[in-house]
Amino acid sequence: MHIVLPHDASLDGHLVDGVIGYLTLTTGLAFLAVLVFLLIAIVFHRERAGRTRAHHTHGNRPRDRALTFAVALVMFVAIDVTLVARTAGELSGRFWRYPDGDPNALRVEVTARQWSWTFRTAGPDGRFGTGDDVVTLGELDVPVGRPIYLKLRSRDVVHSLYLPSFRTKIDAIPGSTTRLWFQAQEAGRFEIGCAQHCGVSHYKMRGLLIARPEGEYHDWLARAETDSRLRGDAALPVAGEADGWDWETGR
Amino acid sequence: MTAAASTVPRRRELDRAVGLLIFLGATAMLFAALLLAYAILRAEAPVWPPAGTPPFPRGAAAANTVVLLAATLALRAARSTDRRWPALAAAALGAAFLVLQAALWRRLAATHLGPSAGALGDVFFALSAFHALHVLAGLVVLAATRARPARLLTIYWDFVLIVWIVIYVAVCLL
Amino acid sequence: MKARGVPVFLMLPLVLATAACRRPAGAPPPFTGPVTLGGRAIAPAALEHGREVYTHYCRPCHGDAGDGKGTSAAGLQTPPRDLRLGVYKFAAVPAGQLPRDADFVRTIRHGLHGTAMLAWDVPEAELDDLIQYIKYFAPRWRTESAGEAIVAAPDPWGGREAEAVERGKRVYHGLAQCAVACHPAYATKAEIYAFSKELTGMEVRQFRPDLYFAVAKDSDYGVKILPPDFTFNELRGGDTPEDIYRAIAAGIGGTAMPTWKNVLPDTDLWAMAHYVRSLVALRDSPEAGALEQRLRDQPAWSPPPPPDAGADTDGAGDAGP
Amino acid sequence: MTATDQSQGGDAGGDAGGPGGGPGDGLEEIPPEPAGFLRRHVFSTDHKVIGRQFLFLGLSFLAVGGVMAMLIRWQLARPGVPVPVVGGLLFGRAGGLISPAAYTALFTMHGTIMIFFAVTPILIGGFGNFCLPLLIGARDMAFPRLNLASFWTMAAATAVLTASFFVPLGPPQAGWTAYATLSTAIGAPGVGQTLWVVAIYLNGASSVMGAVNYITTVIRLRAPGMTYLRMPLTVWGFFLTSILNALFVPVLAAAMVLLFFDRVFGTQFFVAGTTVGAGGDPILYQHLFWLFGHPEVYILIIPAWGIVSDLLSFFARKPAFGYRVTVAALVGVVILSTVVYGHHMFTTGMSPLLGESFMVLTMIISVPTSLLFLNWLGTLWRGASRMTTPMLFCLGLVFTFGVGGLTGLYLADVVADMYLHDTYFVVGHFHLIMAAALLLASFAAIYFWFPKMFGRMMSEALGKWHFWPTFVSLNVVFMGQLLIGYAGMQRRLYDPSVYEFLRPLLPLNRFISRAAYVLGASQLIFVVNFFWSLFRGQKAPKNPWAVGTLEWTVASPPPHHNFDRIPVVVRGPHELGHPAARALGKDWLGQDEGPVRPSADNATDGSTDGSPPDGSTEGAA
Repeated sequence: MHIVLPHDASLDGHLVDGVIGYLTLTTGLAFLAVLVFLLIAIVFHRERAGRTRAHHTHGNRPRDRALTFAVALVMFVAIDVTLVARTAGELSGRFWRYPDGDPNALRVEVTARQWSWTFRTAGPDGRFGTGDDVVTLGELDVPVGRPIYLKLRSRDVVHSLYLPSFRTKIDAIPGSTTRLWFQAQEAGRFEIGCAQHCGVSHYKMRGLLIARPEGEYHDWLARAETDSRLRGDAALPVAGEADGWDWETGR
Repeated sequence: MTAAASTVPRRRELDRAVGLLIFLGATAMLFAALLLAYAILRAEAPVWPPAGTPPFPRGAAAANTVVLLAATLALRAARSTDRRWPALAAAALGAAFLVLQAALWRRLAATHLGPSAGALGDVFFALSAFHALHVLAGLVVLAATRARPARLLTIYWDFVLIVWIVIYVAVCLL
Repeated sequence: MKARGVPVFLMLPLVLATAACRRPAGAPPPFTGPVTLGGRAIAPAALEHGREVYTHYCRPCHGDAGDGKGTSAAGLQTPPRDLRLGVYKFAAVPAGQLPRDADFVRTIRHGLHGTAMLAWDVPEAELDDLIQYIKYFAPRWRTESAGEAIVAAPDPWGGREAEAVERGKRVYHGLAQCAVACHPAYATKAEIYAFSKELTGMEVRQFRPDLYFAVAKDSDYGVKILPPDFTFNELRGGDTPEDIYRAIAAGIGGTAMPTWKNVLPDTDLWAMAHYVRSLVALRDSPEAGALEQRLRDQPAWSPPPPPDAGADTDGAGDAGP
Repeated sequence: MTATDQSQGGDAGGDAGGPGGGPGDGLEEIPPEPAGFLRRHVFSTDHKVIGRQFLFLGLSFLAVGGVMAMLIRWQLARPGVPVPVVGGLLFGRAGGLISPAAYTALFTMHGTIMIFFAVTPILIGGFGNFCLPLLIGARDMAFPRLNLASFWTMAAATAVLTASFFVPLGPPQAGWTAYATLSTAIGAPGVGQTLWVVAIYLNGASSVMGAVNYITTVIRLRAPGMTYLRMPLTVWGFFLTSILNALFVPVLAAAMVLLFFDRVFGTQFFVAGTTVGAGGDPILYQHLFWLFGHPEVYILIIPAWGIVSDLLSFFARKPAFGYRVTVAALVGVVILSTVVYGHHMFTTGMSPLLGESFMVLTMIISVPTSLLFLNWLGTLWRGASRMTTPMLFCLGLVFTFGVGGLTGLYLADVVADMYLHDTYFVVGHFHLIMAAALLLASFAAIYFWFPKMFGRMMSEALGKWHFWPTFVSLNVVFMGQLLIGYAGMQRRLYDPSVYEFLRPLLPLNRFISRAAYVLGASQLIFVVNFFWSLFRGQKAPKNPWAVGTLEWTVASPPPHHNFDRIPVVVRGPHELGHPAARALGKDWLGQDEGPVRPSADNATDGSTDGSPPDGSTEGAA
């Protein structure tokens, strides 16, 4: 059997893996302690010849209470508090620090619908809504080593863009815009899934993320831009209707 | 025996008062959640009422409020008298409230304020229709007691009135 | 306290009554009697079942009314088919005729590549009802029947694929003239001139300026349709040699792609299929870039002097002046 | 109100109150037993009959939901292969295989049925009804007719839900959470989803009626001397759960009302996207749903905690360790449970401040739960545990709840949740807590109270044969789901092999499915045991488990009016292994057992619960 995390191709995925590993270790140890305690209690403190009577205590003495609270508190500090501290740092430093002002970031408008993804990048001129926008269906092409900044909307129901190899996901919600950023650290083809139940063919809503080295990405972009222009993709309505996707302010 | 006979109904009355309070608490949570939904929708809307919404007929809704208030007062009066007519008046006023609400919905639907026409119409229709069901329930109980209202019914009726006033103020006035 | 249960029970019939009486706008009315579709009488129960299956799998894009304007359709890069037209792109019948049920099955089960028409797992047992319901949207099916199937002749090039590709390249550019106004060319101008002269005796003296790109063409669907660039786009109808043969032989319904069966001999159709397949294999590979580069960097070509110069120069295309 | 009508004819029962005085004194008439089959067994207002009705209803739906789980597992093990044996019957139109549409409906109905129509009726409806009056020394619920209405409202809800299987377009398919806009006309045009909304509303109405009744009963009808801190923890469980029910089920009802209006009247509260003119908000639905939905987790688990806390004490022959801390922990969980729901929505793009607040609050809830857990361990420590069937199930719960609770931390953490959210890890986690723990608690409760409910003992041997395969396969299934989720598999996939990175998981999925079949098959042992014991079981004595709570002071099954005399309670519920009882030749003291001389052993313990027999006469009024 093959139970491993999917291949990590991202800049920050190891942080997620780190948290998961840390949790597995700490909760595993805590549970092991509980298990040992439980087994001793079950095996040795059971009714049998020579042990017919339990120790009578209500566990209400200050000593009992202090012990219970102390153990609970130690567990809380050892696991929860350290975890929150670690997580809060990673969130504000990495995952929730969106590359709003980063000119180097590749911006992508994602439209989710039953049951496919549409990705629109600004094309060579870097501006959306112009004739060179590149629109792809079910395939997100990104350069390696640059922040990828997605904004998502949905046409119909709630979807969730899931990037297992990048350890992240974000819902696409009709009527509002959500966002996500990540960075590919290696070239390759990675799967995009839908994680939120979105109807009968939810499982079919698979996409492909193709990460290419910067040069190859450039060639691809030029080719795709031609294709999109010949096809007239710029005229396609996007999910946000008339108001456009606000890339200037936060959301 | 006489002492017992007088305390048992009193205890039952208390049981029921406790039960009613819990029930009203639950119902209050329901209306609070509905109003919360309204508050969130309103907070998210760029302008309120949404652009293109015709003005809300506050006067007609206010008139309905007065009718419901009158029904409540009549019911209170019925508690302090042996006569039947205040309770019957309360029932008639409550029924009138429902009829007037129905008329209001018709009028709103005709002026693009009905359900599915826009957010304001949606909110008013959902809240008032669900509230009307509670008025209807009060009327049914009043009918079931043959117009001899118990004290608890007046508490319920007060509650229904308060809910309506909150809805009226929150949706129609603010 | 029982009174508190009363509103609930009062609401119930009301609720059920109102719930049941909403029907999606534009959907066909309930079926009461059998309907003849494509010369076959379809029972109303089958059509009602087809409606259910359709609603589960097809409705988001094709819509309740079958008009291709479902909730999710807007902005799709290949717009969903308007099923009311009764025009279908991919079928093994001459383009423009009505498809056979097997064609519907193929499209539903395998999808149309590169579009939002995925390969749906509609159970085999439910497919027929679904297909009949889809036909119901188009009035054509009530008077016409499906066209004659185009049966693929056996591939004459078995074991000689390289030869087939070479022949296909010539047919594509020289005989079928695919790149004249629609598809991109994948050969130099000199090559095309030579192929054309060799196979038809005609001299191609002028090329469109964007010879190496496809040209969007009008279609019966109200949108312009861009013929695929085989080294870049996915082929909607599938990219096995058989799929490509079918698309060439039958044509693409409602578009500028004509039926080639009986226009060219099967050997040539198969050769083109192999050639296109070889181009598809280049997709996302360095060779595609190399080919593009070679075409971009080809020496400037001008047509050879008028025919009086010499009649038998069938040598390589780059034997320019 | 109507209980009075019944009680008017009763005799005053001159000596019913006993010596303690208080509200029960001389005033609780014994209501006459109704005559006629319908009045006695179908439309009875007797809490014991209603409890049994809820139990049977819940167990039937547990079976239905279980079969659905087996079908889901079949599809995951053998995608697209016709279901053997029952396939033709259930999925005839699709040629005996589970179509994507059927699969979607299956997991939707599995979740709906298990949560709203199996676990809720079994634990809260069944044991809540049966136990509450008996455990606090009351003759019936405060509002017997409301109780009747509660059951039949639930029955109506099940009828509406069942009806949804037979309407055009089939049963609802929006998942048990019915997220808008998938549950609005955009994603679910069929009547089935509307019926689902109605069924959930009715189910909620039933729960609120029950909650009103339970809370009033606990507040008003406790026997003389039954102070709040002498109530069995089971009663605390039902009491606190009822408070949560009364407060938060209405929030779900509000969501259902709005969803109903969206579906039927064309309003757009939750509708947005392309079709929207004004602004609806699908996230609003999620807020309302989880504002209810997270307390709902505790609504379901708190009675189980209460029952297990009591049962561990009973079978360890030892007072519940830290009774007051346990009660405080339960109350703490109840309070905290109302402010943590946002952790279900970390991936909806909520603001960072909100996200981190919900994360911290969620983490804080682990303090009371670990106190509760530690108290269980404290109860077992230095006990003299009797490994009866109910005890085995309780210990099983302690284990699975430990795993389930700890895996909750992964999902409470925003960073880990970004990867794990909506994967099978979530499924494994909540199945360990909601399915495994609740199932084990329900079985413990059934084995424990079966003698009192039906007057016959269940077979201990069969019970143990039931426990071991259940416990082992349960853990294999749900921990397997954790692993599958860790490897990245999303929830609710009809055919995971669509994704390349999930294809290597097929063998593990097959293995889990096999364990699930074992789990399903081992429930047949329970069915056999249940029905065999119902008719052929050994007659149960009054107090087969030798414990001191009030239900064991009356006959098995109890008479219609429960108590001939309303008992007077003099001590807490867990006086087991009591030194003072030694003189009486046993190791336990009943809650109403007359004055026992406080012994020196007891005093050294510093115990405050073994208060003097006539110390408290706190009235319920």
